[in-house]
Amino acid sequence: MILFHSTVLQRETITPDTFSIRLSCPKEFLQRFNPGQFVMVDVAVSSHLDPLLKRPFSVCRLRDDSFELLVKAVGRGTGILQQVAAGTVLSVHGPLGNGFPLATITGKPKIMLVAGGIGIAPIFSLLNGLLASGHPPLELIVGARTAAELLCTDELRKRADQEKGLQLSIATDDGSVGHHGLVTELVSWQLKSGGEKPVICACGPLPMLIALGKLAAEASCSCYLSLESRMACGFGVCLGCVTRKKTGDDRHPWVKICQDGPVFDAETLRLL
Amino acid sequence: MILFHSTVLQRETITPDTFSIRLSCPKEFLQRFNPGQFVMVDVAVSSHLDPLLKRPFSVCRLRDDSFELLVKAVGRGTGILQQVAAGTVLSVHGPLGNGFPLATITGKPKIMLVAGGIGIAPIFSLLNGLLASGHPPLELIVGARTAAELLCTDELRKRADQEKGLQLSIATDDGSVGHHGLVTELVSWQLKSGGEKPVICACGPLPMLIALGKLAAEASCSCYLSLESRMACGFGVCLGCVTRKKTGDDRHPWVKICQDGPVFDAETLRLL
Amino acid sequence: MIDLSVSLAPGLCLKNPVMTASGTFGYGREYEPYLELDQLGAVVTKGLSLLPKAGNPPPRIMETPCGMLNAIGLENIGVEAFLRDELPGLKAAKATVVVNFFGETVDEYVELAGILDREAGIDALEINISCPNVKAGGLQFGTDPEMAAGLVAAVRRQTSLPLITKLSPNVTDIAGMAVAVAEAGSDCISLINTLTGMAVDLQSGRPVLANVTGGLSGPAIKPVALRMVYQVLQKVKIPVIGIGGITSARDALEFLLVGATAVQIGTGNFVNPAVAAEIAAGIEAFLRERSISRVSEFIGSLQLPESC
Amino acid sequence: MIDLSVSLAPGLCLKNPVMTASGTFGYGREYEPYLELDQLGAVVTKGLSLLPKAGNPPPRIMETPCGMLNAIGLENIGVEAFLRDELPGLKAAKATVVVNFFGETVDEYVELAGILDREAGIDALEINISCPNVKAGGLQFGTDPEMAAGLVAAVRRQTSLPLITKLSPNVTDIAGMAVAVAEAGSDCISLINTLTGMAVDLQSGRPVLANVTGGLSGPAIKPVALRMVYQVLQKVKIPVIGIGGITSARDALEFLLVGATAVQIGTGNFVNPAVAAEIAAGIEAFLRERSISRVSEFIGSLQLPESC
Ligand SMILES: Cc1cc2nc3c(=O)[nH]c(=O)nc-3n(C[C@H](O)[C@H](O)[C@H](O)COP(=O)(O)OP(=O)(O)OC[C@H]3O[C@@H](n4cnc5c(N)ncnc54)[C@H](O)[C@@H]3O)c2cc1C
Ligand SMILES: Cc1cc2nc3c(=O)[nH]c(=O)nc-3n(C[C@H](O)[C@H](O)[C@H](O)COP(=O)(O)OP(=O)(O)OC[C@H]3O[C@@H](n4cnc5c(N)ncnc54)[C@H](O)[C@@H]3O)c2cc1C
Ligand SMILES: Cc1cc2nc3c(=O)[nH]c(=O)nc-3n(C[C@H](O)[C@H](O)[C@H](O)COP(=O)(O)O)c2cc1C
Ligand SMILES: Cc1cc2nc3c(=O)[nH]c(=O)nc-3n(C[C@H](O)[C@H](O)[C@H](O)COP(=O)(O)O)c2cc1C
Ligand code: FES
Ligand code: FES
Repeated sequence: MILFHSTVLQRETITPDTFSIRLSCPKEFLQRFNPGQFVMVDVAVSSHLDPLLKRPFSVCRLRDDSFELLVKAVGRGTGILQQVAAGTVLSVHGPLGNGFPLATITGKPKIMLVAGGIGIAPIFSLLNGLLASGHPPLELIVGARTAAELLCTDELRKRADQEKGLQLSIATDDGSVGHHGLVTELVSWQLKSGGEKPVICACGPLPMLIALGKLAAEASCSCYLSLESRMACGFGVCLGCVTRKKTGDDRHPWVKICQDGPVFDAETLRLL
Repeated sequence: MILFHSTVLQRETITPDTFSIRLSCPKEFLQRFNPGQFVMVDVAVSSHLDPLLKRPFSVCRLRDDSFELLVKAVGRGTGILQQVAAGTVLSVHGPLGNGFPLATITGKPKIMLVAGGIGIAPIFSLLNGLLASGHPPLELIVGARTAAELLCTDELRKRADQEKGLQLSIATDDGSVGHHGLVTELVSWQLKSGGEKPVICACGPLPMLIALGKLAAEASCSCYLSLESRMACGFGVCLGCVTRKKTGDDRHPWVKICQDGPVFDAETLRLL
Repeated sequence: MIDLSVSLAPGLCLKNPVMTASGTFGYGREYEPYLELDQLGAVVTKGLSLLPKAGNPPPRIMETPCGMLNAIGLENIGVEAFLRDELPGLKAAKATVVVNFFGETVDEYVELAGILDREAGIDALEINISCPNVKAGGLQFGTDPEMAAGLVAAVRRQTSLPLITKLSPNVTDIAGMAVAVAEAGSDCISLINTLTGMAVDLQSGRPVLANVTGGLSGPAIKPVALRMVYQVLQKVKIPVIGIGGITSARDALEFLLVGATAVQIGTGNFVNPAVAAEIAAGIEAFLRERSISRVSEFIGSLQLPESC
Repeated sequence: MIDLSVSLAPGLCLKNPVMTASGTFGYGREYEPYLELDQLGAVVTKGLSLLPKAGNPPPRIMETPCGMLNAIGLENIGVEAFLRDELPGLKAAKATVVVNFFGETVDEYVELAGILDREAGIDALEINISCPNVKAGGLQFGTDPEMAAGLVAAVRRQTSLPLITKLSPNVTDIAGMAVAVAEAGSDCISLINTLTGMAVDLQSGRPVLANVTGGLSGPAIKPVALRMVYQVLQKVKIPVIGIGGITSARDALEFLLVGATAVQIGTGNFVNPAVAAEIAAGIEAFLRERSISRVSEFIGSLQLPESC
């Protein structure tokens, strides 16, 4: 994890409330990066002291001398980023957290990647990581509330067309594209359809992750979930981002999402 | 005084630490404006809550649908303005304060305008106001620490060349241009040189204004000074910007710079 | 139509819960270029004393992170000038008028309350107890529950106007202060006044404020204000007015959610002189979106975790 | 060379006045990727208790205007794990180590002080008195001068290590608290701990923090912290450590100007993990620019207006 000043190289609107942002970084950052890791980004440009805290974002894609975030504008910090001009310099801290356990995952006979909404960001970086190295068959299931909110689907479709071992399924809550319903329904059907037991890697809204954890447990699949939490530090020192682990005792009940995660084996957590 | 959202139309660097900024405004603003008045400008762009308070700036020049400020970057707020991109929308409140008493001034046989450093801003708007209407002979005396910090001199020289009734003198602390010394020395000589008694209108650092007030009193000239103060509201409600008046009593010792000023007859104040 | 009205005391019903905070709204009419005074729940005047007061020498204000310090020192035109020069205009504008006032002794408070009580067009009194009691050696009325209760009781006897007591946050036990003034007969409690703070100037090596310390206000103090409103509401049954760092309808709604019957907008008025009216409109829009037909249904609807 | 060293107690000399604040710097070594621990005046550890403590359930933090609320609830690994797993690394890094600690009863504090006293490599203790005293019905040690003095005196008897007492700002009379703990034998006072605050979520209609209230820190509280340091220094002669909202060398210098012998950086470490070292360097640069050869000459050089 390194601290660096990063220049906003590009910002592109994707939907009215999502955008991508490309940030310069040192080579060292790219070398250290593991899919599923995140960065803390300063949103208090121009010496404003407010908003005070950096914001956590999963890295969506690496470039030669930069990386990309996919951001949904939900509040003040993300709203400021949505307006930020190319050339602006932001302070960045990362890569942070553990990322997905690549070695473990690629050892499985099949991988199922599941993304809900903006949760596509770390899944996209994981997909690229897997495609760049050898990988078992990949099942990619993405969902959103409606067609307009689906992110990166053009690109994902292109990948799925090019890459034999990659199959893409889409779900929307309103049925405007793909399956009319939840991604978890697609996952559930896949798991019940038999065949190789996949390892599941997922990111998305908490209810989706909880449901996936249950499905995986029932099907005895391994399942890695990328979690979110408000964060003050992002590197394990504020103790602000804890969640309950399954095997904890009264004196040690927590894991830290920023440091022990954000990716967890679903089995190790007590999410509800 | 009106509240409006204003678009930054242009920002131009003048010296490393001064810049001009052109801000859009409604017609009503231009109609109401009186030279010497100021605006309060929000520097907390992009929904930042910090810096919290608007900043006061004299209007330097009116345009067709906009006005210009001349700003010296001295701290956080002015530093943010120095970076602001064209197209940014800022909240503006104005025109505020009294401005120079044009009718009184133009009734005098001679007008002496004195500006120190960034104090040129309201003096420039007063000059333009006077040139646009009828006016007695004008003496313009501007000063700065060094040649590089003299503001608007090219433009002022051009005006002085074009306009018969306008004479320009320059002073720099280091003698790099014009008189080697203080503007107050030039003023003092002029006052001693006899001739018509001028009315003095001045803006600049407080020590300069205090000295001018004394010179004017000695020479029995009227003298109008544009003062500064930290301001929270700019329109008379916070009571944060008071200064002592000459004739005040223990229960009513103050005038408000934002509302009773920023331009005061030097005789009415107790500045030291 | 959404019913925004709230009742702060018998005989004190506001058309909406948005008031202005004393000392940040002048005597009221200064804001007429920006909003209609009768669109506000109430206008609270600059704190008045018996005689005009000069306040502290400048510098009096300083910006701080998300806030400001002020050491105005309670400068005001005095009750006589207020009644003569300001009150008629407020009445003409149909404003609901709350007069904030203070003294340096209990007697001064009582005398002032008596004068104000006789005056038509004043809808309520807000008693500022964050003032040094000169007879008690400069100790603030507002930091000692017994002193505060004594003061409120004395004023209470003097006036039948609805009485709001404004609490200082610079105390260990805000709920204890609230209980004391409620028992002494205050109809309503408003909080918070400013937190005492200080700023220094590295350049000059001096305090920024001539008075050395000043009162901190603005968004910076909102979390403290919310907490104190919450704590006070655990202990008293009378209505509470939330004050501190409100600059948006969302901020105001947070105080209402916690249980404040109304709010006061202070420093926010300086940054945007139209903000109080905008906040009233924003509260209405929020309730409409949620299909809540009366603001009183929303007030105090905070759901606490089970363990609390 | 500029002499940045300051003395906080007999036997506690820091190489510069920049310390880290408890609970914001982990156990110290987490920051080794960003700075050299021995470049800091001292590292103050997360508050330790006798046994490991789980703290509060999440959500535990919330950003506020220019600040943050935390309700971590004093989660820590316990003294045993600290001595075994963390202290050796801090010693190896040549850090000056201040251990922050707390208990729920005087006995717990005393027992812990005894354990820490026996350990080599600990340079000082910082006693956090902003904790509920379970025996006194949950009243905070830190809000009652007598309770605080009793606690400090009991701990003082147990250890010969330099003893810093960390004060809570949630009191009416901070100077009174300072006098009480100074008389009880504290070598030094640090302040301020967090101001109690609260945040609510309009969306859910609930408090943001599972614990409902939390501690406010960050730039928002700097004016309150500066004022309290100032007030305490009017009343006590022992060294004071300034804490609250420091994110730059200028902030730190403001506390030194007022008279703090050292400062602690808290929330600022989260935003920029290298900030403590940058502040130490910035203080040095400032003094060099002013041709001040010792930081001790600058400390307390505030010039007050004549009337004070
Ligand atoms: C490890 C990690 C990776 C993330 N990756 C991405 C990403 O790739 N793209 C992306 O758009 N977002 C991502 N997020 C979420 C992102 O951090 C938050 O949306 C952002 O911090 C909100 O900041 P704000 O100032 O706009 O919102 P605020 O104004 O602070 O809050 C607005 C709303 O957002 C909610 N919120 C705020 N912070 C969080 C949070 N950390 N987690 C969940 N809800 C929150 C609040 O409840 C509130 O409703 C990630 C979060 C984590 C922890
Ligand atoms: C009526 C009026 C008209 C003005 N016109 C102009 C103008 O045309 N052009 C221009 O560049 N400036 C003008 N100023 C000054 C300008 O308002 C301040 O420089 C500005 O507010 C500083 O903001 P900041 O955030 O950059 O500084 P801060 O970070 O707040 O402070 C930085 C430094 O500036 C000083 N300072 C801050 N505010 C003021 C103030 N109001 N007056 C004097 N010193 C201050 C502080 O002491 C400090 O040393 C005017 C001020 C007033 C009251
Ligand atoms: C400049 C200024 C002057 C004030 N004067 C008074 C006053 O005269 N009487 C009073 O009770 N409170 C006074 N206050 C306190 C405010 O009414 C309010 O309680 C405080 O500012 C917190 O609210 P805010 O954060 O919205 O500003 C004053 C505040 C400011 C900023
Ligand atoms: C997340 C967090 C945890 C803290 N934990 C402790 C603690 O364990 N013991 C303690 O004495 N103070 C603790 N504090 C208070 C800080 O040490 C410090 O006094 C306070 O944050 C004010 O400083 P700041 O504004 O620089 O953050 C904590 C503060 C924060 C933000
Ligand atoms: S965000 Fe600070 S410990 Fe995880
Ligand atoms: S700046 Fe508020 S009264 Fe002048």
